[in-house]
Amino acid sequence: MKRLSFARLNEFFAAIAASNALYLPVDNSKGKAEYKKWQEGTEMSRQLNTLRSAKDFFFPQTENLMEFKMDGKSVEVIDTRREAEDFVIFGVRACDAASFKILDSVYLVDPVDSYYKTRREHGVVVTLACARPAETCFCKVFGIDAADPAGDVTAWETDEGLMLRANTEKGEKLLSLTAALLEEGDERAVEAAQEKTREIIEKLPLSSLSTEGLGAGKTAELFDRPEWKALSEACLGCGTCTFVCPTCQCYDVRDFDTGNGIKRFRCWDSCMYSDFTLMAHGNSRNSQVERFRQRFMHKLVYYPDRSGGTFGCVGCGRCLSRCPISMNIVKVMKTLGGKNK
Amino acid sequence: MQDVKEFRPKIVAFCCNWCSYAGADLAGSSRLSYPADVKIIRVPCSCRVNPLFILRAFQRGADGVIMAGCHPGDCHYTSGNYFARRRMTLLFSMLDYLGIERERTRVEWISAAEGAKFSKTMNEFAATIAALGENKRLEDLRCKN
Amino acid sequence: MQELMKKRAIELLADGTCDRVLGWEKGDFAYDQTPALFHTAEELRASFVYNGFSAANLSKYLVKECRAGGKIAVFLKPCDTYSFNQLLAEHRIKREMIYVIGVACDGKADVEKLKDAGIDGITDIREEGECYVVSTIYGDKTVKKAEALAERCLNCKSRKHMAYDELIGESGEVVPNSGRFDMVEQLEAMTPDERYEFWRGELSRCIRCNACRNVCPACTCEQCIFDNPKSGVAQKAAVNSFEENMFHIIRAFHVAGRCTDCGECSRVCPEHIPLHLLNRKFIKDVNSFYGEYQAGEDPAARPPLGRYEKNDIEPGEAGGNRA
Amino acid sequence: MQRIGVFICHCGTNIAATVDVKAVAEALGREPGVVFSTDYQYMCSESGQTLMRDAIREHKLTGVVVCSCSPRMHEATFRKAAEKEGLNPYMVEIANIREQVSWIHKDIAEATEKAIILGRAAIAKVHLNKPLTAGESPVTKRALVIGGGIAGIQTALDIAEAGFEVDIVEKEPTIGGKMAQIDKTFPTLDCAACILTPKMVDVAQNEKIRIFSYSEVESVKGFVGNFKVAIRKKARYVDEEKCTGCGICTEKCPQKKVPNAFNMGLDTRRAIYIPFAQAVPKVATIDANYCTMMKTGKCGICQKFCGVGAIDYTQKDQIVEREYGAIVAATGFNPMKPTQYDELGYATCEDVVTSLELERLMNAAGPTAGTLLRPSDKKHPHTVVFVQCVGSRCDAENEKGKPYCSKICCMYTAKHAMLIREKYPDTEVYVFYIDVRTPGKNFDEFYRRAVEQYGVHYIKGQVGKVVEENGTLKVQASDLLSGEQLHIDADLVVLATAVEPDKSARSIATMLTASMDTNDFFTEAHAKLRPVESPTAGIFLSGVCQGPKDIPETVSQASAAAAKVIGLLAKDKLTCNPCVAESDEMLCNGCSSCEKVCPYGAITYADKEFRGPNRTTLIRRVASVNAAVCQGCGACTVACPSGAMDLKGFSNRQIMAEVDAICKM
Repeated sequence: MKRLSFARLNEFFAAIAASNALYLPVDNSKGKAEYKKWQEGTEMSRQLNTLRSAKDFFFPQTENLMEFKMDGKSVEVIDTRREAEDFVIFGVRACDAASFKILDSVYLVDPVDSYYKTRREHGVVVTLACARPAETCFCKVFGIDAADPAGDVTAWETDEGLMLRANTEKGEKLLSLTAALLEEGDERAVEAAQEKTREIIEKLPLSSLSTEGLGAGKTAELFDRPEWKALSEACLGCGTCTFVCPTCQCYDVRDFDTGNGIKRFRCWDSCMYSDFTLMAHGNSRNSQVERFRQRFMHKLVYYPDRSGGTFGCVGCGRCLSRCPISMNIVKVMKTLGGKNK
Repeated sequence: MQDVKEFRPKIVAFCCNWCSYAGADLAGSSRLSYPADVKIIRVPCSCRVNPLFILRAFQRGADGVIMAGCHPGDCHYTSGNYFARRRMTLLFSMLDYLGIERERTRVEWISAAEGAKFSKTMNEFAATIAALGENKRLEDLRCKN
Repeated sequence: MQELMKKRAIELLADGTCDRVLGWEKGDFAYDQTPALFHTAEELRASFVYNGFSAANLSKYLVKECRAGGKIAVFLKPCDTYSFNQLLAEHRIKREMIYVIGVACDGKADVEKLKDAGIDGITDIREEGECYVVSTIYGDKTVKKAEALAERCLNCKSRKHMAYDELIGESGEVVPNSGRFDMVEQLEAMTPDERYEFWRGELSRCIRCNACRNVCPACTCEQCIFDNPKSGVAQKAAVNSFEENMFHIIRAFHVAGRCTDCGECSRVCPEHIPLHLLNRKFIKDVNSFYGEYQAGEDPAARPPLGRYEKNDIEPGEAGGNRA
Repeated sequence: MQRIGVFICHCGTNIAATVDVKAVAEALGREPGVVFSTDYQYMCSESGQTLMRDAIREHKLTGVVVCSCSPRMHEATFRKAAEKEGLNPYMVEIANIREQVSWIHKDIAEATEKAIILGRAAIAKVHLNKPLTAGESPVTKRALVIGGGIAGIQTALDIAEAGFEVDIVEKEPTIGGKMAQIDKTFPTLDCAACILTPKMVDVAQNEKIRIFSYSEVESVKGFVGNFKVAIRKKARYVDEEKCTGCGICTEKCPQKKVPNAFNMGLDTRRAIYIPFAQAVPKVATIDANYCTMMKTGKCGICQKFCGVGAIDYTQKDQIVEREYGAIVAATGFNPMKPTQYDELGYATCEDVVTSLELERLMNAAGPTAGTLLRPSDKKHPHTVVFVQCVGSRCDAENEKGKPYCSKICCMYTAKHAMLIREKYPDTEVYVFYIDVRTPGKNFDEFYRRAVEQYGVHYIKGQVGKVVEENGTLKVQASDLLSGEQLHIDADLVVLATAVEPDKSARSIATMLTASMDTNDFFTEAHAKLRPVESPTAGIFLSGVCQGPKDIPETVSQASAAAAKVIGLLAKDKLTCNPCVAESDEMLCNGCSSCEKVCPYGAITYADKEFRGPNRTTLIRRVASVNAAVCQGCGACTVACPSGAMDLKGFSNRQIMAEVDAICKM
């Protein structure tokens, strides 16, 4: 356990930024936190969490895959990948840190997604334990401890300063870069901070949410439940929930014809969109109720089916505060889950 | 040392078939020149010009877009240019509001008899765009390499 | 108010005026209400809600509901009735299938304002006179309603219902000087460079979630051109600044003269982009170029882009650098 | 993928001198989809067309791009050639590399580059072209002539002669127009009435011709072959069917103080009147502005005296809807009122008159029964001064007058001068002119007779001032040849005022969607080759509404217009423009945005059943376009937010493909 006095936080960031691109949550013009590249003078946001999740670092909304150049009647294929930069993300919360595991389980298994893998390899995640979780938080429901997040390095804001613990080799390496600024820290300060956080979590209205009746093996029971219709009735079919979600991982591959050639890129897709999984024969999910069901079944049943019971949701609460019509996974769980009735 | 290439603007001119395109023909047969940077697209009427086409042109690398139609009152289809005028008025005002240079877009009414006006307008417009320089604010970098 | 509405809805279901009621359903924290269809008195009693957080404009749902048949009762706030009229004018909904209950509105609250003021851990919100009493896990907090008022309600254009079959609460008046164009004017007063910077700053945050479009009562296209690969302009993501501009310019243009300024686009934008400032620019321009026009005021009125005057302003005379 | 053939025309040296045609052919030959690319000296020639046809056959072309002159010139030629080879004509596109390239650019490299880019744009468009089939629309075998002057009369008679129905709409109570007011005609000096009124009678008696007198065109809808016109029959308060034209009412009417418009206000008539003895139709009309009965409800004398009960004070304007295949504008002219020329004294001196007023003063049916008496004291004038070009041939900056020559004034002034000298040899006649213009058969001879035989004083010069002093008009003028200032004491001054199109022409042009020039004369489709057609299909031009003309010219143009109309009406069906709007019902919202901008009412809506998701059906309101009515302007395509409405031949995709090709690096 290392300790960094808050007074030296800036030096700490500077030391990291010297050899890495350092990203951390910063308040934007609307007072909402978003990840920005650190530079001298950048102030870290005091918000609980960023508006968009940290998945963007490994799985950006759009990325170029390759290009085709056309000259008259000939076509040339160009690999557009460039050497990736080393980067550090500071201030990732437990929920987003947990989401990386879910993304890894999709993109790092065979066939490995090389674009994702490269980014993962070059990225170091420094998590920050939550001090004051919000009413929309329900990570506890999925066994995530907001007071003890994963990541290459875990940090706690304590009365004695910022406490840092390296969890991986990458994490050790990062802390060694800043060794000059760090002192040995006292575990007890961390425990005290964790104690406080956990007390708050106990009081949060959604901490008691139950997953009973949901999870692996429940497809048959849940798929045809009549409640889907009422739940999805108000859904606008926008992609907000999926785009702010740290675990949504679907993408679409598109070609952009520049007139001189094709740029093939991928971009996030949303199962809420009417053209999601559109195939030559048409669409397999024609109505919003089907698309809506797909999203929540995926998070609550299909993913657990394939991952030994782990849910595809990390309880970050972003969809709760961002959905234009306030329909969300919690309402779905409460309606369909056994114990929440 | 890299040689500095002279900036040659790309200009798209949407011309209605009945008046302005004929005006361009008259400019041609009268040998009234205007810069080769101006390329004409023939449309039946100015009311055929969709704001999408104008943005598309900017996206694809145009530095200026001009729409030319029959004089108000002289539309071959009675009212097409009146509707076009409202559409373009609003669109151009919006582009301006977004901080996109006002001078990059223009509407002119040029009749079939106004070859000289066609040539003059295109010369002026090309000069304006050349002075403004490259379109940066509505560019799509993907189309530029 | 809520109880009156509930009672009336139950009556309307019972007397066969409608077979379902479109209203708001309560959520977990008082502020997270979901538009919902209520088919029975039990459903209404259990979860119907109407208060300062019943923000959603329900009119757009009527497009879908009219296709489903039957008879629908709907609660519409004054600004929602403008959208309703506009949908009627464009034949997107059928008047005879809808029973409109106009409900009074004195402005809706935006929970983000409470949160920005540092109130967190919200478990419930109650209205007490001119205040909201916010229960949090850290204890109760009292906030003046005015301080929590949503951005769009600060410049409310009208408290008057443009259409209804019956009213609950009173219908107010059109607000003469709503100040809703103040920000547009401020932007117009900037230099083009400043305006460009402003809009880049805003639009660059767009994640193309389509919430603005999908919530918009004027955006009811069977298929949006941006979703239609055959249109040649389909976009799935805001890949770069051009596409951000393109999407929002064209969307604003497509609703120009049709947008009732209900403000839903800005309300739902997860990135808090002030999209209403695009629509208001068109509204302001239409007013100043072609005479006052309020979409949704009169379903029989001819829209500004569907008519013309011989001496209309020339494109070259509009816009320009005002700074 | 299309198989496209590209043909670069040299146009002799018109193109080839400035554009490296070989380089263009070579560059375009490398474009995707292009399977054949060549250049040729004259693509429009028979052998050029054969070259294209051979290539279509040999290379199995599905699309053709011709880089040549303006499509307005030869698009039809190349499309026809392609059609002969079995290729849909709408698979042919033209890149205009003559008017837009070779004729305006000097630098060969620059011109060649631009020609290649325009060629690429055309190729990009052809890739998206679809074969189009033109529909047909029937032709209503009836023509409308707007205006019943000599132009309208002649056109109507000729059309009727060919066996087609014709309606004449005349805004005055009688046909006849300006010619009916003229006394004698130059250069033959026969009496206008003697040659006009038999034609008016012919019109009245022709079964194929229907006259709507005292009527105006209210609205015009439709398109060539299928116009729907609403005609407003203004209330004349006299039943046309019953009135026999006996004239008793016009004698008994107690209201005698109405300025007589037919006599240019030089005398008065009654409130109920027949403009002149030979009026057609010979039916009385009540001038509601003066009729005592209409104004006060007290009188009713005409009704009392009318033997057939034709008087109807309650008559209302009536709208008659008629269908036509062709419309002829024959709206004529008016002499300008020279009130704005203070120096010429028209507004202040009674004895300063216009030429048309002089016609009435010399006419046997006029206010003075044919004896030339001046208006002020009804005395015979002994010195008459004619002023030419009043309001004609003015500088562009001169807002008082017209820039054009009114063409007829020189001749009618010679006529007036000659007639006065012949009838009243004791009268001195002066003519002040800028130039004397006499091109026309027997015109110059006529003018010389006035000078040489009749001793008219022609003075090249301008009249500076006319003032009245004790019954004499003091005329101050300059003789440009001698450089002297002249002072003439005249008894009568006659102003040859400019001819200007009738005021009603502007609104009629708008209704007809026919274009006008800045002087409000109708524009012809081609100044030389199509002088009697308007650029709008189905609209023809007859008489002075197209430009100043004398009577023989008007009559020949009237007959020419009739010939064009007959050519149109002789067809049973017209081929429609296949480039019309089309609505994709799957995308249509039924919102009516398109309908509101359609000038032709071509869009209608219907509720249709569609397949919804998961075996459901739903009913949606969708637009459909009447292809025969649509003229292909494309206004609807932009009004449509969903992109459901598109224009064949100029589709969104096609235009954007052109944009892309032009803007490409």
